[in-house]
Amino acid sequence: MMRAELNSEAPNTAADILVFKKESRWKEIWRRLKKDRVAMMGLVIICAVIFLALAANLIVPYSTALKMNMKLRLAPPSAEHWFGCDGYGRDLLARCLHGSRVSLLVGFATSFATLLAGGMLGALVGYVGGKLDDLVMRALDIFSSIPDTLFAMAVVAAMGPGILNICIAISLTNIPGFVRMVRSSVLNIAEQEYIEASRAGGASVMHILSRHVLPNAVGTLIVQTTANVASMILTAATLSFLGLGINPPQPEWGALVSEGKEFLRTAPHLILIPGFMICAASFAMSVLGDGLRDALDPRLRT
Amino acid sequence: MSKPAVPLLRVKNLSVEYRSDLETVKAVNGISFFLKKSETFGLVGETGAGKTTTALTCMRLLPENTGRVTGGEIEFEGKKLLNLPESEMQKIRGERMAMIFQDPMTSLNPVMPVGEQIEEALKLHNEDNKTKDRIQKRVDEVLSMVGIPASRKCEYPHQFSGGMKQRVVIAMALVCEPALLIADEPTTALDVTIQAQIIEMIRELRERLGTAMIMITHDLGIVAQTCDNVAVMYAGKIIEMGTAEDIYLLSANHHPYTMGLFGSIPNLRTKARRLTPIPGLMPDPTNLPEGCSFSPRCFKKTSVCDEVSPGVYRNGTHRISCHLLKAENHWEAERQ
Amino acid sequence: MHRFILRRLLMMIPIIIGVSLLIFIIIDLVPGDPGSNLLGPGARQEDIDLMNEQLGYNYPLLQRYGVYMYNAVFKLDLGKSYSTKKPVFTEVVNRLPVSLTVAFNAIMFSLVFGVPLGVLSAVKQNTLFDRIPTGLALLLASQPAFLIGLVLMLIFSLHLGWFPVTGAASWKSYIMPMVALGLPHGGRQLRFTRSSMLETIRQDYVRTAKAKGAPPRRVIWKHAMQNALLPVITVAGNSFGVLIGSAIATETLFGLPGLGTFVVMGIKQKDVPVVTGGIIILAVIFSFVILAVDISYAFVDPRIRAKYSGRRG
Amino acid sequence: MKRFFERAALLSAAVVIFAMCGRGFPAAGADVRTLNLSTLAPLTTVDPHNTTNLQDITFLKQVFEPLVFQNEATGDYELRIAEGYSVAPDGLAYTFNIRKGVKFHNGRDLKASDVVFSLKRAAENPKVRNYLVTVADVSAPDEYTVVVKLKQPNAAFLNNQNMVFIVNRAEVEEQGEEFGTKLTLAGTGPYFLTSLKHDVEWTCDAFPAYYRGEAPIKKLHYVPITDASAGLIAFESGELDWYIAPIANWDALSSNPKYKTELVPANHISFICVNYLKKPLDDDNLRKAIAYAIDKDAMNIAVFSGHAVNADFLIGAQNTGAPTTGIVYDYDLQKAKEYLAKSAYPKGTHIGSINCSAGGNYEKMAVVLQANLAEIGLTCDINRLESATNLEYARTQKFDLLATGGEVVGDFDAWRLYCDTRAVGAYYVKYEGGKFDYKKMDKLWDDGISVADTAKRKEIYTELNNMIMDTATMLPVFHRPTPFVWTTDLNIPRNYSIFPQVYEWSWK
Repeated sequence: MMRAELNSEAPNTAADILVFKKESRWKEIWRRLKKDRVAMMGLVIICAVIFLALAANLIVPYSTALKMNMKLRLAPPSAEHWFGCDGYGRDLLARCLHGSRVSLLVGFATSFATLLAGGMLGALVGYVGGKLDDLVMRALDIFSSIPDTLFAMAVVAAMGPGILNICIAISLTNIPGFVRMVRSSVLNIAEQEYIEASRAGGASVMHILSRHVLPNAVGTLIVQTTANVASMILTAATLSFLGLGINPPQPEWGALVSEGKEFLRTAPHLILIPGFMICAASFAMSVLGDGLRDALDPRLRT
Repeated sequence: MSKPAVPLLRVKNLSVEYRSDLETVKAVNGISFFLKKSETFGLVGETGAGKTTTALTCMRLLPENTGRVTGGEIEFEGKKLLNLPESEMQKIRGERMAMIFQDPMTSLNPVMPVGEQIEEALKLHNEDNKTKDRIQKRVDEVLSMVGIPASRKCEYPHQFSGGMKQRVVIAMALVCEPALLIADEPTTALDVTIQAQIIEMIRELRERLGTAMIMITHDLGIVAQTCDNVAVMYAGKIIEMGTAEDIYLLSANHHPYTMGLFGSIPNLRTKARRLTPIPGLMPDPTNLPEGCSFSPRCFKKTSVCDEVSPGVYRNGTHRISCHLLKAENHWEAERQ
Repeated sequence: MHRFILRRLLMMIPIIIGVSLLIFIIIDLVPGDPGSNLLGPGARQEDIDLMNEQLGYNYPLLQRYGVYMYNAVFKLDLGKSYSTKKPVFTEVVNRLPVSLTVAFNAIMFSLVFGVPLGVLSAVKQNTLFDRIPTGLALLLASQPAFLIGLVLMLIFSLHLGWFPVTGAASWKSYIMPMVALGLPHGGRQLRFTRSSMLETIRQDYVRTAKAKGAPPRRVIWKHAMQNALLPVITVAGNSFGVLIGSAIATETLFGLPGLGTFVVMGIKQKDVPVVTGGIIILAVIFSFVILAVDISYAFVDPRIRAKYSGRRG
Repeated sequence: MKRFFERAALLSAAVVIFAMCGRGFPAAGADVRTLNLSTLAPLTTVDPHNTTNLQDITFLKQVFEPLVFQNEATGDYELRIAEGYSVAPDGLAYTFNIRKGVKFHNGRDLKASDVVFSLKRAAENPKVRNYLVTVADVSAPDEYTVVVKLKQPNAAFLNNQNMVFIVNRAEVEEQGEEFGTKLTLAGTGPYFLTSLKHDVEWTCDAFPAYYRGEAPIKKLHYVPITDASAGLIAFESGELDWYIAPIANWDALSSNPKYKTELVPANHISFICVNYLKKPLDDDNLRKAIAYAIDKDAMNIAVFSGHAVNADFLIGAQNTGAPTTGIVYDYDLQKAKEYLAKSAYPKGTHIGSINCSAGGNYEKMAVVLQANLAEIGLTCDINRLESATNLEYARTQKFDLLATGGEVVGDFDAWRLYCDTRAVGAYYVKYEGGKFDYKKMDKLWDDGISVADTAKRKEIYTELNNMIMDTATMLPVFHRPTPFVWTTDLNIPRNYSIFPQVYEWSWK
């Protein structure tokens, strides 16, 4: 906080920092983030989860996650099956590991899709404004006034199950909010003097958007996207619980939880372990998002 | 300048740091000054010289998580402020010692009518149980004193212009008739024409109410208009101090920094000058240079400047901390 | 202010038209037809055709939409449910109190524990008073509501016998849904309050208040809180609006006849009037809630009040 | 402005409080114990002619009665509103003598005109007219006689009457369009409705003027509980007196002395359909390989913890015309591999996907089936669909394999709706125009329904069953169990697999 005050006569617009300190800015952010122990914990957890998801095949082959053995049905955790076995006698550890792939894929893919679509649309309408802005925002009002879950259910019911359709449904429900957020931060940036200067210098809309507006909104975008991953993992799990998941026998965390629900009282590990996975992943992404926000906005740091 | 038995405010060897998990900023490095009743003391320097930190330390309003007093003491009306419990400090703030902040745009609560904000100070320090009517009357009084019609007291800050807001802030500070008023760059954020009005008003009110004042500014014109004594701060230290006449007297000895500040025409009668820029930047407060902290920018620098902290040259009320002048003794020691 | 409200009310018209058309199209894309759906496996084609004819489903999409909107606008008739033959409007009105109560209680509950804890953790930033509530909040916010609900049921219904599991029969039935929904939302609320509060307590006017000699309690609850309230209201209002229609898992678990489950059943059975009517009403309520949130800004913040009363408003 | 806000806040608070207090607990009589029951879904309607929904009928059976009632457990016909009946020698006319002194809940006397009205009304509703599809004409020669004329002989006619309820003409006409959506007293059953909130709760009292005598249990209270876990907790905490428990908790419940339990095999069959019109499933040997690869035991364990009864034939033995001998596919990997070797795909192949409705027993069946088929080298995907979509795809033959099932009640003829070759609507497997001898199948269906003699019918249906089994297109898996639990205070002489007869129950 003092730094900003002390250097208030130094170049301080975001553009200047970007132009002159592009590299050091990211280094600075990383340095701040490293100091945040909670955020680093989140980063470590999420990296571990991603690693496990990527290396799932090396740890346990996918066929283990599908191998049924009715004798082991609902077996509690043991030395042989660390997480126990599910209602078909399949190894829960293998299912959790391979399930992380789909869950993370859905979480990251939808966040990325939202980022791309929402970010571009938001930047465009925020910068161009006028009729286009009005039109797009009214259209988005339509989407956002329909409850998310119901909308996603209707879309999946119409398009059928499958990872792609679920990703589309989840992204669709999240884009309006994202567009709004990007739009307002772009509106803020667009008022800055250096944008005026650039515009006066005859730069094109696309040039200003891509060179000045978006790079400066990038902090907000990163923070929001990180937080989005957490909420999308949860949304996917909820949809899966409501019966809109991916097709079996492909494991997925939300599906594992909803499969385990039936056995909550007879074999609670079936719901608790994947539930914990979801919780840990979304927890990690949330604290990482919080940490990034703090690191990107030095005023909030102490 | 005769030394009173008990000064109103006495700052002794004060050092303040800002600590974050990444770095330590040495904002104030052992400054001492005192202030007697009804006196106006000017604190001049560039942004980042430690003026505001000094003021906030006097109010004990340093940011809790980061700001830390590492040495020295502050005595106000005979009380050692730095050891006072927070509840005692609350009684002093607003009642005995008030502050006007730099930016009137942000220093008023946007969701409270201005009258209520002024009233709050009165209510918080209502030891003699003034009635509601009495309090309202006082609010009206103080508002008209700063030139705002009392009828506007139900309006919100956003309905006022910048200058008017600063008047409200001043009214809020003066409503309890404090013994000391700290004005932290009260006009920096305002238009030039408004600046003059506000300064004029502050001067008038101070004279009328007999309040002592610390005027923090980087505008030497304002100092010339309002202050009895002036201290020039650089990198958390006072490098020159004396009466207004001492500082503004062209023929007297000056610290090279002060000379730089005045440029070539340090003239008491010329108003509304901004500081002429001195080449270079203030040293990084996380990493202050050895010796005189001004030496990297000094145009009269000698080899000793980089190694030893300068002592204090003394001439009557005028004190300068520079190697160019023969130091009588060390600054701090002298002021004991 | 009145003009602002009027303008916002007028803006609802295109939203309703858009929402209804969108939903009409999406539901039409769901494979199958209501007739075969209602009659189930083993029905004869002629019966299915007859059923569809009786339901008025045998016309093209746009014609059906036109008729539907005509009735909705001019007769306030949202059609009859294909499966129960009951007027959708009455059904929705009957279920609305349940959904409103559940959502309102949950949001109130989330505010009651989220806001004070959020303020506490902001004021005591980076201490245990901050870390424990924030950690707890994140933990709660990442729990699916049904899991909390089931655990609550096991504890409070089965073992303690304090609350009934089922029905919307008395206030007791609303306690566990309130907690099951309120806990995750309270977690979210806590985080928002905390960050909003962190932002606010660094503002100059908070320092001004301290400089006046105001005690910390007053500084926080009077000066900072009132300003930090805006994002808190926004989040609470938004969640309330959303919750009315999407507390599906909770409604299912606790057997509460709410709007969410109503629409979900409609989607599953391709009950076009139920889905369209239900979602239109939910969208209208949502718009009203958002309007109410915007109006409540005006009470918290005089600047916004001024903006609404201004010429543009 | 501020005042407006305050008022609005007060008003909304009042609304919420009203909403919370508006519903009181049902007033239970101090001396009469209320029987608390639940259904798995809200009541869609109380119009018995407008629903075939199992949950609705389960309840409506307590309020409305048919002419004759077929006891699920024994298969015998019991007389209800009809005091007696006679069948014309050609089987084309049924004459029912209507019981005298039967009163509707609204106090009116039941007359033959009510019966005629009810049958005609039912025949107009697409939902239930299946049961009356062979009826040509209904008439009432006098106040207590009803004659039903049929277009063709129908051995399952009486069985179908099970689902055709008699309502009071006057009341139905009074209520008009609203009949079914509000409280009605148009029934004659042992209980009459006293309150009705379709989605929340509904209550009944014993009908004092019931012609078989007033029911021992005087008050019923129903709540819909969609979630089975919640329902079980409700039962265990005493909110329900009787419940069909989730099978996963069966072991804990059946060993608990606090409850009485009974596991009754349901009159329901789960089966797997194979679409022989699609490649590579048009290969007869491949289909037989599939049939032998199905591990019914594993499915049984995965889906019903092993409590289901494996099915060899298309219909349970307790039903009329059920075969007891014939082609049976038992799990036999060796045979499966042999058939596969004989097929055009000896090394296995991808056979498309298994359709199933999402999140239920059929999905579990599909999961096990997929693993079973993988054992012999046949790969497939699973397509979990919303039930509506699933049905539509079944009806339009958009599936390769389909895991499904249905209540097949009373008579082998019930199967006809699923695979009658002439049915031009919803069925699972379409034989008409296909490579099998569908004409012969048609004839057998017709013969089966027009012959009255049970032994003869069984013969015909055994042949039909064999024909269908030989195509290996509809593969029976098991009859699901119904796990009943009830409090020890309750005396239940017999649990029926589908429709409980609360009239027979009493408090201890």
